[in-house]
Amino acid sequence: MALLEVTNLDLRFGLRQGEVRALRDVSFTLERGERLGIVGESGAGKSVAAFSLLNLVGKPGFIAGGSITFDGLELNSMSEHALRKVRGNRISMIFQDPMMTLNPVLSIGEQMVECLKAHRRISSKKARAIALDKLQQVQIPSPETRLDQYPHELSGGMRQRIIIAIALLLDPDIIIADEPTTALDVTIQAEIMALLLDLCEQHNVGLILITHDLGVVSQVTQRMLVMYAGRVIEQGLTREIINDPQHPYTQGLINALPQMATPGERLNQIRGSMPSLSNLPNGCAFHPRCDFINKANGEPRPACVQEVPEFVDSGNCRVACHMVAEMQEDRRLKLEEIS
Amino acid sequence: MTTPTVTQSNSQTTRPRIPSRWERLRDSYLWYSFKRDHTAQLCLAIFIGLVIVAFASPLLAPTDPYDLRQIDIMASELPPFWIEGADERFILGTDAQGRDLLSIILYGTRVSLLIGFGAVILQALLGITFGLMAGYLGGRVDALLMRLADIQLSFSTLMVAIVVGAVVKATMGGAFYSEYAIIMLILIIGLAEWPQYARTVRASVLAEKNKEYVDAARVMGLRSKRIMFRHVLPNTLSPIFVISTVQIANAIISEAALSFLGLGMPETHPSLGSLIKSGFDYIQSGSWWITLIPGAVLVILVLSINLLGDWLRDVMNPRLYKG
Amino acid sequence: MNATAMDLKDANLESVDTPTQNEESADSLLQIRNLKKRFSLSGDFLEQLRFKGGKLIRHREYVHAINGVNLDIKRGEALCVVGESGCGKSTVARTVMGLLTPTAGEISYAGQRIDNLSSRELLPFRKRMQMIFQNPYASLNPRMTIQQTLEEPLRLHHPDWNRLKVQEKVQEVMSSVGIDPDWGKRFGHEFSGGQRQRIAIARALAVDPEFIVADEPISALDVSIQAQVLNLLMDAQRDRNLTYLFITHDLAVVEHFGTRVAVMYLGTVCEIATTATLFNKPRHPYTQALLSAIPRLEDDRPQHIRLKGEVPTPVNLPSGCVFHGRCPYANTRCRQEIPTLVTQLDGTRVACHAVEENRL
Amino acid sequence: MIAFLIKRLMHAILVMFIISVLAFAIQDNLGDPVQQMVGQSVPESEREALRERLGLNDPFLVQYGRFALNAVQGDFGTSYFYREPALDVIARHLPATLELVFASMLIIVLFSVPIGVYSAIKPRAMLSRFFMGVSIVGISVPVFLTAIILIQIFSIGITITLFPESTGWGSWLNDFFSTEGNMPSFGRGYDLVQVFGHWETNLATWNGLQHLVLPSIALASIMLPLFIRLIRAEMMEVMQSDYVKYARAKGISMRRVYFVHALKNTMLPVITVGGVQIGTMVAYAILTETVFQWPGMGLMFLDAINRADTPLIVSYLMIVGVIFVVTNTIVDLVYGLVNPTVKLTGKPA
Repeated sequence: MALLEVTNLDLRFGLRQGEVRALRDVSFTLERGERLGIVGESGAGKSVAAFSLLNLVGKPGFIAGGSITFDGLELNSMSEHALRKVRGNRISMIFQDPMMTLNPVLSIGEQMVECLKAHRRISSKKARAIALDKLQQVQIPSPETRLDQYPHELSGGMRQRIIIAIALLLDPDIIIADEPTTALDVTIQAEIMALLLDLCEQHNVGLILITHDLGVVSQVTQRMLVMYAGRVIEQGLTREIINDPQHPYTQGLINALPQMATPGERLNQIRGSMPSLSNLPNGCAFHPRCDFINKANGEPRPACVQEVPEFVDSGNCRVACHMVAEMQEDRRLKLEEIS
Repeated sequence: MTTPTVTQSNSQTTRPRIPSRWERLRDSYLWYSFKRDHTAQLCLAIFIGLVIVAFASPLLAPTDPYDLRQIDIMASELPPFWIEGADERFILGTDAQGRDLLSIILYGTRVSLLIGFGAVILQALLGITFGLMAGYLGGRVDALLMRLADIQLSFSTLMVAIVVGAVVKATMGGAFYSEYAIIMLILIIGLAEWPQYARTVRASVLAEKNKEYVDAARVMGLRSKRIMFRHVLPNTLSPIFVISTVQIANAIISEAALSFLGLGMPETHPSLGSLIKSGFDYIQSGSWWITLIPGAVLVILVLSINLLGDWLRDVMNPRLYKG
Repeated sequence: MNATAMDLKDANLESVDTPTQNEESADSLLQIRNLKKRFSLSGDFLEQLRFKGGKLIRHREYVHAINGVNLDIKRGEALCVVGESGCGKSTVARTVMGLLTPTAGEISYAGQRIDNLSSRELLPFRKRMQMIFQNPYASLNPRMTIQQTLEEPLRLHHPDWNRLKVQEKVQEVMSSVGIDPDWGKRFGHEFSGGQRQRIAIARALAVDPEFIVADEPISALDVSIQAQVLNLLMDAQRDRNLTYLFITHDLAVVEHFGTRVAVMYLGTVCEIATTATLFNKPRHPYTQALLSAIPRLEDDRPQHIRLKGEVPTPVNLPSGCVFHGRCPYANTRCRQEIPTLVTQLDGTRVACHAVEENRL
Repeated sequence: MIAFLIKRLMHAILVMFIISVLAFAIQDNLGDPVQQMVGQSVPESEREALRERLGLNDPFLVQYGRFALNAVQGDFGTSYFYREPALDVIARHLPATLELVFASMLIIVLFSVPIGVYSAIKPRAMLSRFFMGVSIVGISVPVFLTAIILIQIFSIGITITLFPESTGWGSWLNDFFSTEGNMPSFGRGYDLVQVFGHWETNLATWNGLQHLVLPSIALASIMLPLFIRLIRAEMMEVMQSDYVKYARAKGISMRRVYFVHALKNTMLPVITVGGVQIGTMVAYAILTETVFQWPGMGLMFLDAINRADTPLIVSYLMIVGVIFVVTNTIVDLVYGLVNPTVKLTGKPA
């Protein structure tokens, strides 16, 4: 039994215009100490997926179905009070923008100590000592003075280090990191990512990394999910997916990276843009943009237009696409041609 | 979050239909939310109803309260129809001078509305001009205008209006003041409340000025006057629109307050405020209707405007009075 | 052709003050000489007052956004300026376009100084230089239709054109960026981010410019859309023979798109090289760190060069080399003396004492 | 800190300068002091001599300088009506107004924070909707009308005969909705306690407190809904912020999220707006005092206007100016203390 098991998660937003389904049939697992990447473009539902694990999606969002099992606990049906004992304690989070995450009117120390005191019966003095130790672990220069500083006195990179320190305060089982480095500069990004990776390995903490950056995912995670329009469309070992993506969308995403093309030449682009969740096409949500169906014979398959694809094993990944068999056939033919 | 975007696929085959202005309004969120919000509909109906009735008061009112010949002093302080001792000629009773309360309320509402609208137009003219100047020119003009506005606001607009009203009345004499009371009140309330507009306009000009479409217009080589009026001003309209509703309500209340203090409309040409004031003297003798019925009309008028303003603010969602 | 090129070269030689700036030759379209820009942080007089040592003094603080930048952009190339936030790359772009007035220095376009022109004198240059902005959601006026947005520059710069001709041009430019001209009556908010950026590009292309400043044009877009827009920019460059000044923080894009790269740090250029050279053989320690920090698909573990500390604020600039606080090779000279750009054998220009002294 | 105070001082001097110029201009234009002093019968030549002696023929600036110099020394002239120094008259009326304003500020603070916070946390609850409905009505009823309604209900009393008196429940309902009306609604009452000097207080006796009830409720009636709505709006915005979401993700109790993380950030803009509203309170105090014949500064000011008592008008304006400047400075100081991102030396955000 995996440490975290999400099955058929269904999340909706009750908007004035009607219900919008932000997540459909999202299922994945996470083993103890494993690092999982969730990749997708904006609007794919990857952040919502992360927040829904701890039931932190604000109104009008609500979980309409599915289950989230964490170490034998059913998080989905838990009371808010019981869930609070998991939040920040056994599963902690790192948010995207360190400039907005820390409360501007509370000192760093206060924000760290309150977290410890919420979960442990502990003296303020002891809590401060633990906080100091964690600040040292995240390699913040002069940690003692930081405790009494306010967030606005620190740079973005420093704040994200503090947020990592808070995430580690109670030695959690899982850290959910939602685009933890997107708001930071390139050189700081690399440092923060390396730090997070080191600490996760050192303490055997599981990591769910939400990101749009395939490079980051490939460097940090062992397994990954690719999301598109609220669904998982491909999942498997990171290395396998990066090297040999099966879903046409994943292929397009990887091929669109500038480093996949010869400098100066045109990039391999995907046509069109992601549909809005309130107005999804029937069948496979990707079919209007899918190059493979059009390459086949101009007209998309009836299955692609009508039915939502089921997951099938393909190569070393699991992929939700009607065309997998054809694509593999196609590829085999090409390989034969070459050889 | 879910703006419908134009999909490009198949755009060659199906010619897109261009929606007309009316269709745009019909499809707009404004219209959509108005259709669903019964409070807003009711308030708009009440407001428009009151405006029409008030401005048609010479046609609708049973008597002309300004005409002294029609007033019978013997018929003073008659109660409204549902109370014993009422006279059927006067549905809502009469005031202390024997004027028909219904007629005088209709005329009074007209006066209140006239001053409210007039004052807001004046405020808007002053406030938008100064706000645009401050926001767009920046520097010393901005510092000077905004410091002035801040000082005036910290004294509260009503305080300024009372002081100015008092001083003007004292210098010009009561008779002169009464004669030109409507114009005086428009001027006083207009001058007292322009900073609200100026601050709102300045804040949204500053917000818009930093957006990239303004930079794009500058890069294009457009002159700053054109950028100001063609690009920036249209985008500051929705907050102006929203505060205008609030300001009309405020202006009507301010007028009522000034009249109540005796710095507004004279009792011969009363507004709702002066009606309440004149009735207040008789409340201890049990004639509550002279003061409370005009009061109720005032509250209904202001409340419907305020609710409309609330609804507009929710729909247009501009960040007011900030930054 | 040759003769005029020679003349221009002579003219340039005269206007250049320091010998290190001579390398750039006559084919440069845009020249930036010793450009400086600072912003005041201190507000008005009352806010500048400080109480120090028992005396009331006037204290002014500045953000030193750019400190003496020299760049030459050659006709037909795509010069990429990369750097982290606060390094002044956007300020360079905005100063070139006249959105900001430089504190010091000169900018010349095709041999003529443009930084001191009035807006009326600048008008003919506006037609030749255009700009694309970062945020596609803010760069279109929400109250104007696409048609109106695209017509505006045409009407301004071609007052002699009739309605029909303007409309034809709008249609042409819309098709060229892949937007159906029939959508012209729509407003900006009815389009997706990628489509909006296309429209913004169309607006820049409408007046047939020869030089385009693109300030992070794809960083607000999704990966799959980034490729579309980047392709569009490259197509436009090929078809219209455009010159780009391309501002970005994304080195992967630079490697693909740029002819030459200038790396900026804290308001100064620390290295300029052709793209291939820079990516094969980064010289400046900062460039090396920056390159190693790009997350790549290939390798498993990040083997990046770790820099000490954080980027200092441009308010109180470090003495000497601005990078010395984070540089692993810094010595006393680096802390005291500001390095200048020195040309290497392969034409790369690096501002680093360590490179100069062959310590690196 | 010192620089902040110096800055505030310069600001205050600027404000007081503007007010004093205005006030002086009023004094200069309102009525003829010579006429006030000597009456109609004195010949023109003597009046002229008196004018010359009083310096009324000096240039405007010289006269203003004299006026300002006297004002700084606390001499605002002598009230025509009371025939005593204007400042003394004001000092006698000031406590009444201050007590009224403080009583209603107490009501506002005590009610606006819990109600505003509650309706922000539970925006859909029936009770919050009720509060929001009442508050928009409250904003729409002018202060003087609230005061009149309060007088009608609690001082005069209302007799309801809507339900059939013959039936038991009818008479019970009639009694229930009818009010006796024994609350005092006129002045400050009879047994005021003298604290020191001119300071007489309402707060020491039951009768005094009773007199304070209706006026302070009336004065609070327009500000209270304003603050409830402001606190609610700010709080709801803060609740949407990342740091509140993050605080929840840390697993700390909701009570702490609401009252430590959210409320502290909510109160920052409320403090700023509150500072501005103190001016409005003084203006509304004039209205309230008029209705209840409360012998405070507002009523005194109105009487002074009706009697063309220029020195009193002028000194009222100057004193109100001082009050505004002082309260605004205090508000800025409090804001700086609550908000760590504002250093009092720098520019206030």
